[in-house]
Amino acid sequence: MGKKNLFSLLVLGIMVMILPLVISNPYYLSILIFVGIYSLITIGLSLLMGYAGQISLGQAAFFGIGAYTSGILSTKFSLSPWLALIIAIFVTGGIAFLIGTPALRLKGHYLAMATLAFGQIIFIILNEEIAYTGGPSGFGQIPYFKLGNFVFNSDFRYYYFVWSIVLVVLIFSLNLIHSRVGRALRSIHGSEIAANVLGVNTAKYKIQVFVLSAIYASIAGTLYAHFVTFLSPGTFSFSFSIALLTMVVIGGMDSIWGAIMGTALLTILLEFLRIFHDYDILIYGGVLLLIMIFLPEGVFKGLFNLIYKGNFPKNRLIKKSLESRR
Amino acid sequence: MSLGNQLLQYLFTGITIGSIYGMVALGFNIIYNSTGIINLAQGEFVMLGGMITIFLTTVVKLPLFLSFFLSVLLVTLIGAIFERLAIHPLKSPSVITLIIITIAGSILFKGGAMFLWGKETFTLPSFSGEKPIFVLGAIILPQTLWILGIMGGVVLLLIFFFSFTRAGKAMKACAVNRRAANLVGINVKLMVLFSFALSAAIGAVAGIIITPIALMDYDRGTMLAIKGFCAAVLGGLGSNAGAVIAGFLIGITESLGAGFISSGYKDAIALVVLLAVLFFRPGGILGNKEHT
Amino acid sequence: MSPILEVVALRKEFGGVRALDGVSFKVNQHQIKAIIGPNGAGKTTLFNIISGLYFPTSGLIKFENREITGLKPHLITKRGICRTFQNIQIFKNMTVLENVMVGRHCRTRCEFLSTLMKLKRARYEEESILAFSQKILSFVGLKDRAFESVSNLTIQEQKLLEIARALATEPKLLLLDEPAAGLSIRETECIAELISRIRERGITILLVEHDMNVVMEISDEVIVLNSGRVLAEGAPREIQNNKEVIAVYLGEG
Amino acid sequence: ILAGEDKPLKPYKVGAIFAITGAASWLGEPERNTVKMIEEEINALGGINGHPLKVIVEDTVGDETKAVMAVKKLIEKDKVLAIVGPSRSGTTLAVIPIVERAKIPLISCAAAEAIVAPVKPWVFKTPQKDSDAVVKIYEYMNKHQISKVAIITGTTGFGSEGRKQLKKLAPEFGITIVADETYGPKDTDMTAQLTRIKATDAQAVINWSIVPAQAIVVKNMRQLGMTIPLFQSHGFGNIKYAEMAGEAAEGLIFPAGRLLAVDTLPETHPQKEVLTRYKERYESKYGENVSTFGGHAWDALQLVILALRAVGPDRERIRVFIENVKGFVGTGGIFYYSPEDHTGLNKEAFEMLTVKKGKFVVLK
Amino acid sequence: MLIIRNLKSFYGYLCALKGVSLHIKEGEIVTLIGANGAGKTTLLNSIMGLVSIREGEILLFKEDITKLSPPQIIKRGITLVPEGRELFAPLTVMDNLILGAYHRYRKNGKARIRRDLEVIFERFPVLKERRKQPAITLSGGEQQMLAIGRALMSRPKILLMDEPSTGLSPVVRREIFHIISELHKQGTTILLVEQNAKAALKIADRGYVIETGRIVAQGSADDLLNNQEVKRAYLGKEYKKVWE
Ligand SMILES: Nc1ncnc2c1ncn2[C@@H]1O[C@H](COP(=O)(O)OP(=O)(O)OP(=O)(O)O)[C@@H](O)[C@H]1O
Ligand SMILES: Nc1ncnc2c1ncn2[C@@H]1O[C@H](COP(=O)(O)OP(=O)(O)OP(=O)(O)O)[C@@H](O)[C@H]1O
Ligand SMILES: [Mg+2]
Ligand SMILES: [Mg+2]
Repeated sequence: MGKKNLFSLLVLGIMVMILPLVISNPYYLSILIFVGIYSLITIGLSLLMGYAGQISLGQAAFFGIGAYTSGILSTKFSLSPWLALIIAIFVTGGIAFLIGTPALRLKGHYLAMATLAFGQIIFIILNEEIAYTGGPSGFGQIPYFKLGNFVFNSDFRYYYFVWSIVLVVLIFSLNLIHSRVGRALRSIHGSEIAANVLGVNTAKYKIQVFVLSAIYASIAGTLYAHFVTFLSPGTFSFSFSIALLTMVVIGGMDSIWGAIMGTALLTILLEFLRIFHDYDILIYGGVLLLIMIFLPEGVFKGLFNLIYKGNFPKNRLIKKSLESRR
Repeated sequence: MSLGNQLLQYLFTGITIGSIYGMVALGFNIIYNSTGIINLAQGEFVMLGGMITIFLTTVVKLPLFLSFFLSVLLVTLIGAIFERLAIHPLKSPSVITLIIITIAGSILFKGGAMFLWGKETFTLPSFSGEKPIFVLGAIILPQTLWILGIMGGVVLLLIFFFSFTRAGKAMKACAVNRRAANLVGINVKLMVLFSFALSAAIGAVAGIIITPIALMDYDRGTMLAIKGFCAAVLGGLGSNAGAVIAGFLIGITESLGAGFISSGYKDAIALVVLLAVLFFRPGGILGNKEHT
Repeated sequence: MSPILEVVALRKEFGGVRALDGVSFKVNQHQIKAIIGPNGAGKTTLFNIISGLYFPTSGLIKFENREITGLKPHLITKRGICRTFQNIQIFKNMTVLENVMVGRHCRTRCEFLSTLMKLKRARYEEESILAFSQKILSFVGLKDRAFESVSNLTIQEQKLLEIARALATEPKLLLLDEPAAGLSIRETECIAELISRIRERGITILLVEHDMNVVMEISDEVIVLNSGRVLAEGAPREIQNNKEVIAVYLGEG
Repeated sequence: ILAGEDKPLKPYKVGAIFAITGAASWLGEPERNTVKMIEEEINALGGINGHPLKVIVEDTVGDETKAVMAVKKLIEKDKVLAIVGPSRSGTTLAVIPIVERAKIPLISCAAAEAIVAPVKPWVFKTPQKDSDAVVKIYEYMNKHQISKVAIITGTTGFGSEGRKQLKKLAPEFGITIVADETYGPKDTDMTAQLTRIKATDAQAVINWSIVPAQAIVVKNMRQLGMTIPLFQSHGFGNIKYAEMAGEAAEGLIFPAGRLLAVDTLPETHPQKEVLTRYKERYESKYGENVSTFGGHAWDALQLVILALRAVGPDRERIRVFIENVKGFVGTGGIFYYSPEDHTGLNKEAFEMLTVKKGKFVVLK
Repeated sequence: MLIIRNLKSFYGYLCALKGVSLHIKEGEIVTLIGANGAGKTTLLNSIMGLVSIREGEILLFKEDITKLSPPQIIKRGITLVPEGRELFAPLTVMDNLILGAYHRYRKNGKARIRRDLEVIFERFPVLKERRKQPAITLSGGEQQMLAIGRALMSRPKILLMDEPSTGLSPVVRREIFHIISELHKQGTTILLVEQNAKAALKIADRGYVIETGRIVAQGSADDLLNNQEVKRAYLGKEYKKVWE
């Protein structure tokens, strides 16, 4: 991790710490909680898409598997949410491994289709297995997380809980991308054949990062389940997968920071658009369109480019070295 | 009802549903063939086709025949305008950027339709009556025959266009390598415009002919798009014959699944079949393997 | 000297096209062996099979007396064979240095968990990767471009980068597919000189090249392929004067 | 002149969350229209005890997460006194923990029994119970010697709750379910399921769903030449569905509130006046047919207004007031709430209706 | 025929051409010599309208074509054999060639194009053999032949060739130079970029030397061949002249 990332982490950490003191309204806090939960998924998705170059249209399903597994275990089998969290991670990871092994041999749109199909199948199972999932009407009364006598039942407490997990996951992920494994992932994106010939077991890494992103989504799912305390399949539909994808792309695919920014932007935008009532859908679509037309590399890079007038810091460096060469 | 009759009925039902999927898939293919992207607003073109025709027949009170053509024309225009405003201005867009743009487009179309026509579900009268035709104890609707006929025509035209005409090949060339297409004198931007218009037109036709069977509302596009995408991919992206075959395959699997296994899991059964096919033929039924 | 690589009766068919039709040869340790032949003779296909990208229709390949036929590419690299590509395949989404660092992948071990948590081991390893890669970059002469994005490289530099990246895997046998294609005479000289220097480090080289100046200057032995068969094999001088080779490949000067 | 005199009193804020857009918008739209209409009328008449009524409407898009956010906003930002809605059972169940914790009265417009069973102090609902609708149908079947039925239900919250009740209550009425089929809310053809039903010896079909796709079942059944009677749920309560099904809808039977057949109701019926008034105002204001769903919102908001008028802006007292409402005449029926019953209606709220010449009429 | 004045081209912020002026007369072969990254490809791409031009103008028969799009430029008779081949990878060899003549159909009709196709197949018999194979499955050299063939299919008045002999075997390379001089005889004007500067200068009438985006020398081919500077920088040390 470079200095820049450390600095950004520090800024984010401090912001996370003091935000609730500035805006203590639980409504706003819960928006930020959702930003945190979704960020977990989009960080994973950005590793998968931006770094390893593999698309997934089924991420909502892993989110759902995580949520339902821990929800069901803690409600119907009275397991501690902590234990449920761990089991959910293993269940989701296992399923991701099973589906990823054949699916990741596919490329491009075919992979997109396979993950979409998987997502739909999970969605249908959530709807049909009424005995466990409550079917389309869902089930509630999921317990809160507890540490001794300390119950995470207020927005204030849950906010810090969620965001500390986000920060940990973020640090992990930053470590990962600046490592041997991270480079291997990016090399797959660059040229799968070349990566293979240079000794990268591409099949293995594709599956591993797929599983990792699924696990992130699973953690997010568990956090969701024990926050909202009610689950029904609608939350985990195809359109949510698409929304996640949009967040990642809007933020800027090839940056984890972008993923968080995109998530925050879209989640907050959607809440903010409430004031426009029915028009929100038009405005949302319009904003999305404009961002993509004018900042096709995502807001993260796009804003930098605007500020530095087309000289993204990295490019400036290059320019300097070019000029010295000439 | 004997098992044989039932089986036949499931088959007919499958063909009816499948032809709808196939029709949507054709629209996907056209834009894919010229840009290499999946236009996620394709479902909305279908929806617009249906809704505009409903509007023209019930509010403006035009005859069905006239409404049909007028609405195809309008949707074609919408497709072209969408391309001009949202796709055209981009300098060197990446595939994923384009896909998100089509998502944004689909949200806008959906929102627009909601404002224009509200949230209710509408229908159209069947083109030639609703009296079912009995074949060996199973029924088939006259509207299904319309769908099959029109789809057959469209597929033949498309196959002819893409395999045998120069413009068709040029369109494919644009998706393969924009730069090279430019270099041999193909006006890529025009081709892309044309492909959006064409696929909007085909989407609209699909929307109009399925409305009497499937009903139509502003929110119908997404589901149709997913099913159409399934068919397009299963058939092998870019292959029109493949799209139709895959559409039927999915439709028939769904209806057999509903008939013999479980109606709740019918979609899942079809999707499992789809996955199985993809895992064994990574390029779809009629697609050639993506070369590296 | 014992052969480091042995290819026995290798055949490869694509549908109806027979790209390789019973090719056998040996490569000795520390040799530079050149493979020449008309376009479409099967040279690249041969490389693709040795490096594990294609599966041969029949025949076998032995490396250091162990069979490697049909092994996955990354395992073959681990054994000590690496290659460059005729159509340059660099990672466009990375800097020059990072490209080379990927090459260290097969000689390092830290996996997901240790890198995720940035254990001490991972940090050590990362430093060693960095040091080694920089060494390689200065060896090929790209040191001062280490932090640039690869899209700013000229074709020559891209070719050097590919070689550097392959060297980072510490190969015993290096396969070079047309390293001088698209280079000017001057640059070709540089590459030729680089190849000799690589050999001096004790690395065996199998070279496909159409530039006869290079081939004749630096190679110890030449094999000529023609429509998937070995047409001739021998010292450069002999090949130069071989009637058949002149007819199908060199042409009358 | 006193300065404060024409300054209006502080408005009473009431929240409303409906699925105004999204897949369930045919529920949320009339509900929203209805509460907006009531707000206007009440304020035109001088408000509640001089306080203007402010209804803050939020859209859930039929989605649980959005519903949770909307409720939080209403409670924490807008500080409303009570909430009417949500439209769907799922979203209602999702927001219950929040209103229970925040101690805000919630009067849901969704049908599922799970909302009020077990009773939660702060949660009420206005639609009739699913089980009462099932009872109504089964009683009718008993009367007409139908004992073998096929059920076909939609895979939404409403459909699957209905399916649960249909299966649960069948033995009580000596009814066997010989086929149990489902369909998705966006399905385009149900002949496969119906073919399977046709192959059984079912004497009637019950189609339980709330989405427009239920009209396709009606059509497909007639196309397949099935002549056994078709029963629908109270989710059929929108004349549009009958229009979509066209001729095929003739003669089908379903339980519903009296709103849909108000014209055929005798003058003496206690609900007649309320129903006529609501129907006329709604239809003249919005130019579209009333549906029972808008009626649920009417009942919910009127209850809150009644409470506000009686006890003023105090959440706990509003709750207690509603819990003790007796004989409130609404569009859905005459409500009798109690601490044990937060639905307030029983099966008498239903009439059996049928479709005759494209119109809903009370079945005699 | 083609006049370029003070051309400046950019890749984003990077100025790749810093004011290039040159001209080509009808029926000439002009060659462009320069080190890697000097801007040769950029110049050819700028002529074709593939690179954004910031300043300067390109005149073809006195018509300003600076702002035209590639298809419009091709219609005016300029074609490029691009660096890196730029084939339509999954399309067949046949389709690639037919698309090469894309803009001529309306003018020339199918029969003419059929005939041209035969001419190409005669020149490169491998392509005929492989005509139903997807371009991506060709060997490197075969692909290069296809790229040249595709360009020839458009029957250009001015042919821009960017390193046409890359990756070709010595025999075929000689064939390419043969084709170039043949085209020349038929009246085609050619702008040739070749790494093998000596070979290029041998068939060219005139040459330009380009260095980091600027023209630094120009003259007749013979002059340049004998210019000490050029010799030292681009023609390399004297290889034993066995292979040339
Ligand atoms: N995937 C494939 N499918 C079909 N044919 C192929 C495939 N790959 C290669 N070929 C054919 O095999 C033959 C050998 O190709 P190869 O690339 O090995 O030639 P090469 O000797 O490297 O030629 P060059 O010097 O031009 O690079 C060619 O004729 C080519 O058309
Ligand atoms: N797409 C691009 N983006 C950014 N810079 C580029 C791009 N293409 C070329 N350049 C830069 O422009 C300059 C000129 O490149 P150009 O390709 O025109 O050189 P060339 O003379 O054709 O070299 P070569 O002999 O390698 O083909 C180089 O410094 C190169 O790095
Ligand atoms: Mg080769
Ligand atoms: Mg060049």
